[in-house]
Amino acid sequence: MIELPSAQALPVSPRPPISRKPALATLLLAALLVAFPLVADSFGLDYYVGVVRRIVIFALLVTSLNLVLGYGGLVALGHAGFVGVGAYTVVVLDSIGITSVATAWPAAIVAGAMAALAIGTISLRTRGVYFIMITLAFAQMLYYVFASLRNYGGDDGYTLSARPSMLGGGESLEENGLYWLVLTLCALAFWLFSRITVSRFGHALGGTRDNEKRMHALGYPVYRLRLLAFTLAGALAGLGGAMLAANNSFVSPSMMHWTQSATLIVMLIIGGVGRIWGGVLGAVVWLVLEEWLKLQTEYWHMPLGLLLIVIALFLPRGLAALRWPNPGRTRTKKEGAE
Amino acid sequence: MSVVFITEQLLNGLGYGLMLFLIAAGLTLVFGIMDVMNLAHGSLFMGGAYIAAQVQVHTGSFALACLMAVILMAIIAVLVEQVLIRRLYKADHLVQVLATFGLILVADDLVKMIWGTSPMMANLPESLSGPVQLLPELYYPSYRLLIIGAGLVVALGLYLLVSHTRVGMLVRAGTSNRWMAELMGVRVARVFTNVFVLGAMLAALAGALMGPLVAVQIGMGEEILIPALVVIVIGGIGSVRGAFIASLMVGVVDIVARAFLPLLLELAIPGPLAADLGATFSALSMYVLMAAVLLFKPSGLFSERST
Amino acid sequence: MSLFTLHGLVKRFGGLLVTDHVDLHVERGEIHALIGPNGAGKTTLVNLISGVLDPDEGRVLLDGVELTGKDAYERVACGLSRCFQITSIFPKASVRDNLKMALQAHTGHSFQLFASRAGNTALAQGAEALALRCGLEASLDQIAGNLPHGVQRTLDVALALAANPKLLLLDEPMAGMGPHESARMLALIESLRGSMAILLIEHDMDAVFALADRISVLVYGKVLVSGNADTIKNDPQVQAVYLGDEAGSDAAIAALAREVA
Amino acid sequence: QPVPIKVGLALDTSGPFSGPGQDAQRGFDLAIKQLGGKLGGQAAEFIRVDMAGNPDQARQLAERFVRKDKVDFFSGPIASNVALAAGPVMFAAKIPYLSNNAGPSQYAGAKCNPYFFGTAYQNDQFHEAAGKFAKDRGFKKMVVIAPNYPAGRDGITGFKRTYGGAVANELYVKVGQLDFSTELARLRAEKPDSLYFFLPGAMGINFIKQFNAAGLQKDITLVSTGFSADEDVIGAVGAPMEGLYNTAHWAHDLDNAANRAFVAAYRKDFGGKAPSIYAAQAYDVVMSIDAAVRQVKGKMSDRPAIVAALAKADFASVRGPFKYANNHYPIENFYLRVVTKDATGTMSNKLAGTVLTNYGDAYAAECKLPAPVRS
Amino acid sequence: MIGSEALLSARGIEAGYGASKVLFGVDLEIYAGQVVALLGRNGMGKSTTIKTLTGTLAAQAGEVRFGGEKITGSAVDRIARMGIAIVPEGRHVFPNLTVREHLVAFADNRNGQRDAWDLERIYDLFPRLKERERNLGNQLSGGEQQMLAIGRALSTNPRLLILDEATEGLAPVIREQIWQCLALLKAAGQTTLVVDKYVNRLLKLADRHVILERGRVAWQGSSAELEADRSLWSTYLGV
Ligand SMILES: Nc1ncnc2c1ncn2[C@@H]1O[C@H](COP(=O)(O)OP(=O)(O)OP(=O)(O)O)[C@@H](O)[C@H]1O
Ligand SMILES: Nc1ncnc2c1ncn2[C@@H]1O[C@H](COP(=O)(O)OP(=O)(O)OP(=O)(O)O)[C@@H](O)[C@H]1O
Ligand SMILES: [Mg+2]
Ligand SMILES: [Mg+2]
Repeated sequence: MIELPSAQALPVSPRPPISRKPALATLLLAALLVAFPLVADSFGLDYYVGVVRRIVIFALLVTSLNLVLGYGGLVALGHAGFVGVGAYTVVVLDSIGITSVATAWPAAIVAGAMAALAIGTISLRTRGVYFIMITLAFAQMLYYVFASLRNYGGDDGYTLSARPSMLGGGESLEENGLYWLVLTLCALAFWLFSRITVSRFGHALGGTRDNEKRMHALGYPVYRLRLLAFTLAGALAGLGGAMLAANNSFVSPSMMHWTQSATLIVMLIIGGVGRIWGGVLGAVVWLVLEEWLKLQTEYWHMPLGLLLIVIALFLPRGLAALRWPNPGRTRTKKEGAE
Repeated sequence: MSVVFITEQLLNGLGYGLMLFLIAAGLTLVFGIMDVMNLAHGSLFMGGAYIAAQVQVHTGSFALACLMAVILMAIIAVLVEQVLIRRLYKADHLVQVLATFGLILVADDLVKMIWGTSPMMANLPESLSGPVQLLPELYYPSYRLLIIGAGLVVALGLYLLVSHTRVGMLVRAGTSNRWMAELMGVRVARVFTNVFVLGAMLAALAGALMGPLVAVQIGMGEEILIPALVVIVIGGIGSVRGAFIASLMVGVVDIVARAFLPLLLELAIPGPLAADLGATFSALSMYVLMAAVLLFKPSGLFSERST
Repeated sequence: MSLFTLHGLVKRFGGLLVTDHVDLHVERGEIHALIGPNGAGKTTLVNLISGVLDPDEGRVLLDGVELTGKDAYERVACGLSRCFQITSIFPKASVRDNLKMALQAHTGHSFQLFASRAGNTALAQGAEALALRCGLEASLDQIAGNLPHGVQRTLDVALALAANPKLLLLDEPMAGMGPHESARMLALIESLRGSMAILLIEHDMDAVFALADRISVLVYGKVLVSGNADTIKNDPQVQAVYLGDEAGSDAAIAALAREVA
Repeated sequence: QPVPIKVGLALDTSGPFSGPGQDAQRGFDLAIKQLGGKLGGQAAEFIRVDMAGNPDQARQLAERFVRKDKVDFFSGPIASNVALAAGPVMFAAKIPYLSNNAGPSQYAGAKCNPYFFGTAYQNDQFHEAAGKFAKDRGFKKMVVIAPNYPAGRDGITGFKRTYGGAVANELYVKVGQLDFSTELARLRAEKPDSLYFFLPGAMGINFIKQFNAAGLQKDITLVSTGFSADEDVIGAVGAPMEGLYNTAHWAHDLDNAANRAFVAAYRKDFGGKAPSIYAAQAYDVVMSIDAAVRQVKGKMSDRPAIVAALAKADFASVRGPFKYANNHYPIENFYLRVVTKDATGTMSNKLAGTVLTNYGDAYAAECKLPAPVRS
Repeated sequence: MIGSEALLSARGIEAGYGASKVLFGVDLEIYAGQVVALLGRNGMGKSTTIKTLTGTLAAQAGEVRFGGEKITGSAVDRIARMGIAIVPEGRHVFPNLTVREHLVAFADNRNGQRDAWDLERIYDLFPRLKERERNLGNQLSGGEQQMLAIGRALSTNPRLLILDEATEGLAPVIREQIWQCLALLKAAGQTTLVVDKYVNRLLKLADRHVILERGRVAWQGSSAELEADRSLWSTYLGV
């Protein structure tokens, strides 16, 4: 089984994982984000509304991955698959004239969950690298299947016929409306996620990551716990996918290619695997850097690559570890295989 | 469908399988046995291809090209191991993924700086550029026979090395419990360096040999990385025998999906659609195979590693 | 009728017959020791009972409930609990959180998603009570992995006790303990007598003879004999395959030493 | 002094199309250099960003160009799916998008848009030219092979449209295929007179190499689009390319003033290397913008006027005779090229005749836009 | 046959884990051919001492010499190749090596003996291992793993053999075998440092006994002296 950098799931002392100070910071952050579009327009930064919206969506995606990978210890390399399923749910509905997010997004959540449930049921029989690869396999299958669906554009992709509307028929959401909707839902999802990590379920899940054998012996239904985590993550990924579709009003199979799944994982590791804020941090840092470096040089891969290497060597627990180092957790090594 | 056609197709399956094995061989050492999740293995492959191509353009000698590719990549591998990889042995897989993913990005830009983005010329050696006649009706590209031969040789050599010499044991020991291995007197650090370099050399060789058959260009490494991983996983991580058999399976399944399935479908449905379905399925086949195998054998065909 | 019974249990690893038609029964409140040479199949038997391994043949019955074919976690719910020959705890967490984790499994389900666990006082108190019962109160807030070996073994047992099972499986609880720690473990097990039945595997004969109401000897996957301490002590077969006789071996050593020198 | 005219260039300097992308970039650079960095005599600014051939990112970049940089013209993407992703953003903002390569059918027919200019070509045209050639040559038994994605299937449709007769067999392969042994075996079994292959990028290179290694070139004449036989591909494959027929709307030895100047300058700037189709197309895009700006006297506010000016297309295209149809896709000639050793012994394309003259595309009829008024 | 100069000598060793110090100046001498027993209650620092001798744990102070050569600070594997082999607490068999591989992978003759330990002799000592030849390390019973750990150490024919609770988890008969084997080895001149809880057996085997108490050597002496003075047992050994 692949071991992960130490995580939050079993707090060393009874203190709740989110202590008061960060909570304040969180509120501040939220306020800033809400106010941003209003400020942006007057400063001619309106372009960045779209950028931030995209970052927020990715924060959700990486966070959903964090649930399985960070707290469940399940390295899934097929997460982009569920994102794609969510996005294509929107496409299918769009093609029959349903543009209301009130219908499309819940549908995407359900679709993502269903896909995750089905794939998880099979994949969770395997462990470690085998799990990585079987999840990859299913994601790739989804990729090729969607790429061959001619009436949804195949790998040319599909441009949504209309901007999403709040309710069926109602006038369509303009930039900021979509921004606030996305922001609200992501914040909600993130809040639920942070609750999960400290819930009975969250603790049990952390247990299955830290010592599966013992969890069986203690009487935990390990397989079902993992399946639930996997399904929840799939649901959130589905929602994220739907949001991306709305954000780009364009969907193509390329968004479910395995490299996308890998990128999500990379974001999470940068941010901090198994830490509440890991997903958010990772998404922000990665996307901002990418956006910025591209403008600086044609050779923007190199600095990015070097950065990853540096992080791997000197910050293997991710950026979150800087702010929230949790005491007593010695890093797990692959040694003493007993 | 004539007998010749079928034999040729099966031969093709074999050839493709061994092609994959050639690429997977180095990975079996580094990932399968040393347990280092080295995504940058594809970059080593690419490096080998580029160097070989470069040397061949200048000297015109294919043999020399292969030799240089292997030697130069070995040197590069030593550096990479000393600077980066050796710091990752103890780290968990995720950190290895992060670092080697970074390595890919760096490698791609380096190649772009040196050789530019347009693909590189890597010609077949004159002597092997044509086909040879195997059966009265059956011509087969002689170069592919070389690939098949190389695949078989590498497979055999690797098998002997891993299962019939101490090296294999020492590496496995060092991997599963480095401290204990050192307590037994094993120079783990040195062994690992050597094995990593050997893996890199195999990757470079694969690159040099594949160059004349495929486009030598940036990203060629990432493309073959996944099939290589699939082969290793189906075979059972750490098992050379497994990887070998798996690569043949993948090859044959792929051929069946591409060559025979469309022909069968054509009997039922219109040509274009049949071809179309065939292509889609051939894209899926490898993954379907892997999923199926793991469904019934959750740790591959011949897993020799206890994870 | 007995609390716990095995009927013709069989397990093969490839060609190797590790558990060979084992019939065994444990009475309520009884401490039943299972001894036997290394590789006789004791741990395997524990794994078969606890559901880690599936038997090729035979049945497992606890308090009239058929356990055969049930998943490991379902068996715990039926009142079966075990500890491990190689200590298996949550090394990165504090003892308190270890115990909480164990207790949570038996107080309500674990699919409660959004309510924080921190507020759950019942769990906190339960953990401290359990610690007190096992003499772990001193190290409640230490990281389990850094504790001395003996304490970790105790924690392993404590985790198993959290289920307060009808039958407790102990696989070499004294392993790696010195006289001092062994004595404490012995006392702990003694304190459990009556409150639950125990199937005890141990190579420390002093402990076995001190604790066991009944002893079964397992050899090459077969139950050789069952009986109380004295029957076992004096059984020539058992002496031959398992106990050996110390005096004899001393003579042997002396002899060997002479011929080498 | 007036604000400079802004042109957004979403380039493929990395990713799957980095090869063509680089050539296109050179074409842009050369034209910009020749115009002294100005457009129609006005100060101009060219904003280059790598879009790595990824549709999702293309979308993001399009947004950036429109909302942040407020560009006046857009160009750059190589691949159709990227063009399809970026297009709508431009159309919504009424910013002219001059495609330097992709010519998707989606924008050619009923869904045509005044702000889209398929300056390079309409995808089908290349294949239709090849089909015409195959017909003229009288290849009886024809096999076609293409990747299993929309552009691939459209390509085959286009080929068949002009080839007329039925093709003996259609082979579809998975995108990014590494090994073609199976298809080659089928070809050997089929024994066609000629094979038309449309395999962009690496696939094409893999295919030609393996096709020759299998020794099929003796019995089967290869026909292809200009892309699979362009200078960079020749550079990568070398000798095995000799004698490969391919059709394109341009050739580096095409004899017209603009082209002679372009090719000479290109060779000079880029180490004697012959320009590729991608370079030529990019060059034309900049030149056509230059012409349009000159006509409207740099008045960027009047978008319809600019569109009209662009539609006139009175600039000297390196392709020779060039004008737009009502759907803003070109009406141009298609030439036959054959790969041969030139005087210096290096492999290169050689002009071998004209296949189609003043040829439009099959979708223009469905487009409701008025035909451009030409001065 | 005790050599004049100690094969291994440790002077004033101090060591610990991070902040917590465990050894406060341990002195230890082992002469060639001797069997030395290291005694003490749980957690007194026996294993820690051994970890320091084998180079696993860096000594914070003091020096260790082996065969006259200073080995404090040299790498674990180098010290091992000089001829120190250990049966560590908790066996540490390799889960992914077969029994046979355990016994051939590290095989060596580091003390240059005539009748060195080879596969056959080890199989003779533990027939059980021969039966399980093809099992992987993690497919062995606890006791079998223990036997394997001992066999593995013997396969290097060390100049100094260190056993940390080597009879752990073994059935009484097998335990007896081990004692016999150790006696045999001693007779054959094998230098040995042994930690074990069965003090009675050690009395018969060891030449010298060293008792650790809170990371210091509290007492050392011969078996006779130890047997005589029961107070030592109650104060230091908790029996
Ligand atoms: N996965 C496996 N594959 C093959 N053989 C196995 C496997 N697991 C255990 N065995 C064998 O089964 C036998 C019984 O093992 P088990 O662990 O039950 O013995 P045990 O009675 O617990 O011995 P000990 O007292 O030493 O722990 C051993 O000989 C062991 O080699
Ligand atoms: N890895 C470690 N990290 C921190 N403390 C440790 C570690 N290992 C041992 N200790 C502590 O060091 C002290 C000495 O441990 P050591 O294992 O040397 O004792 P010992 O004499 O071998 O006891 P035992 O008979 O249990 O093996 C103990 O208090 C133990 O808790
Ligand atoms: Mg056991
Ligand atoms: Mg110890």
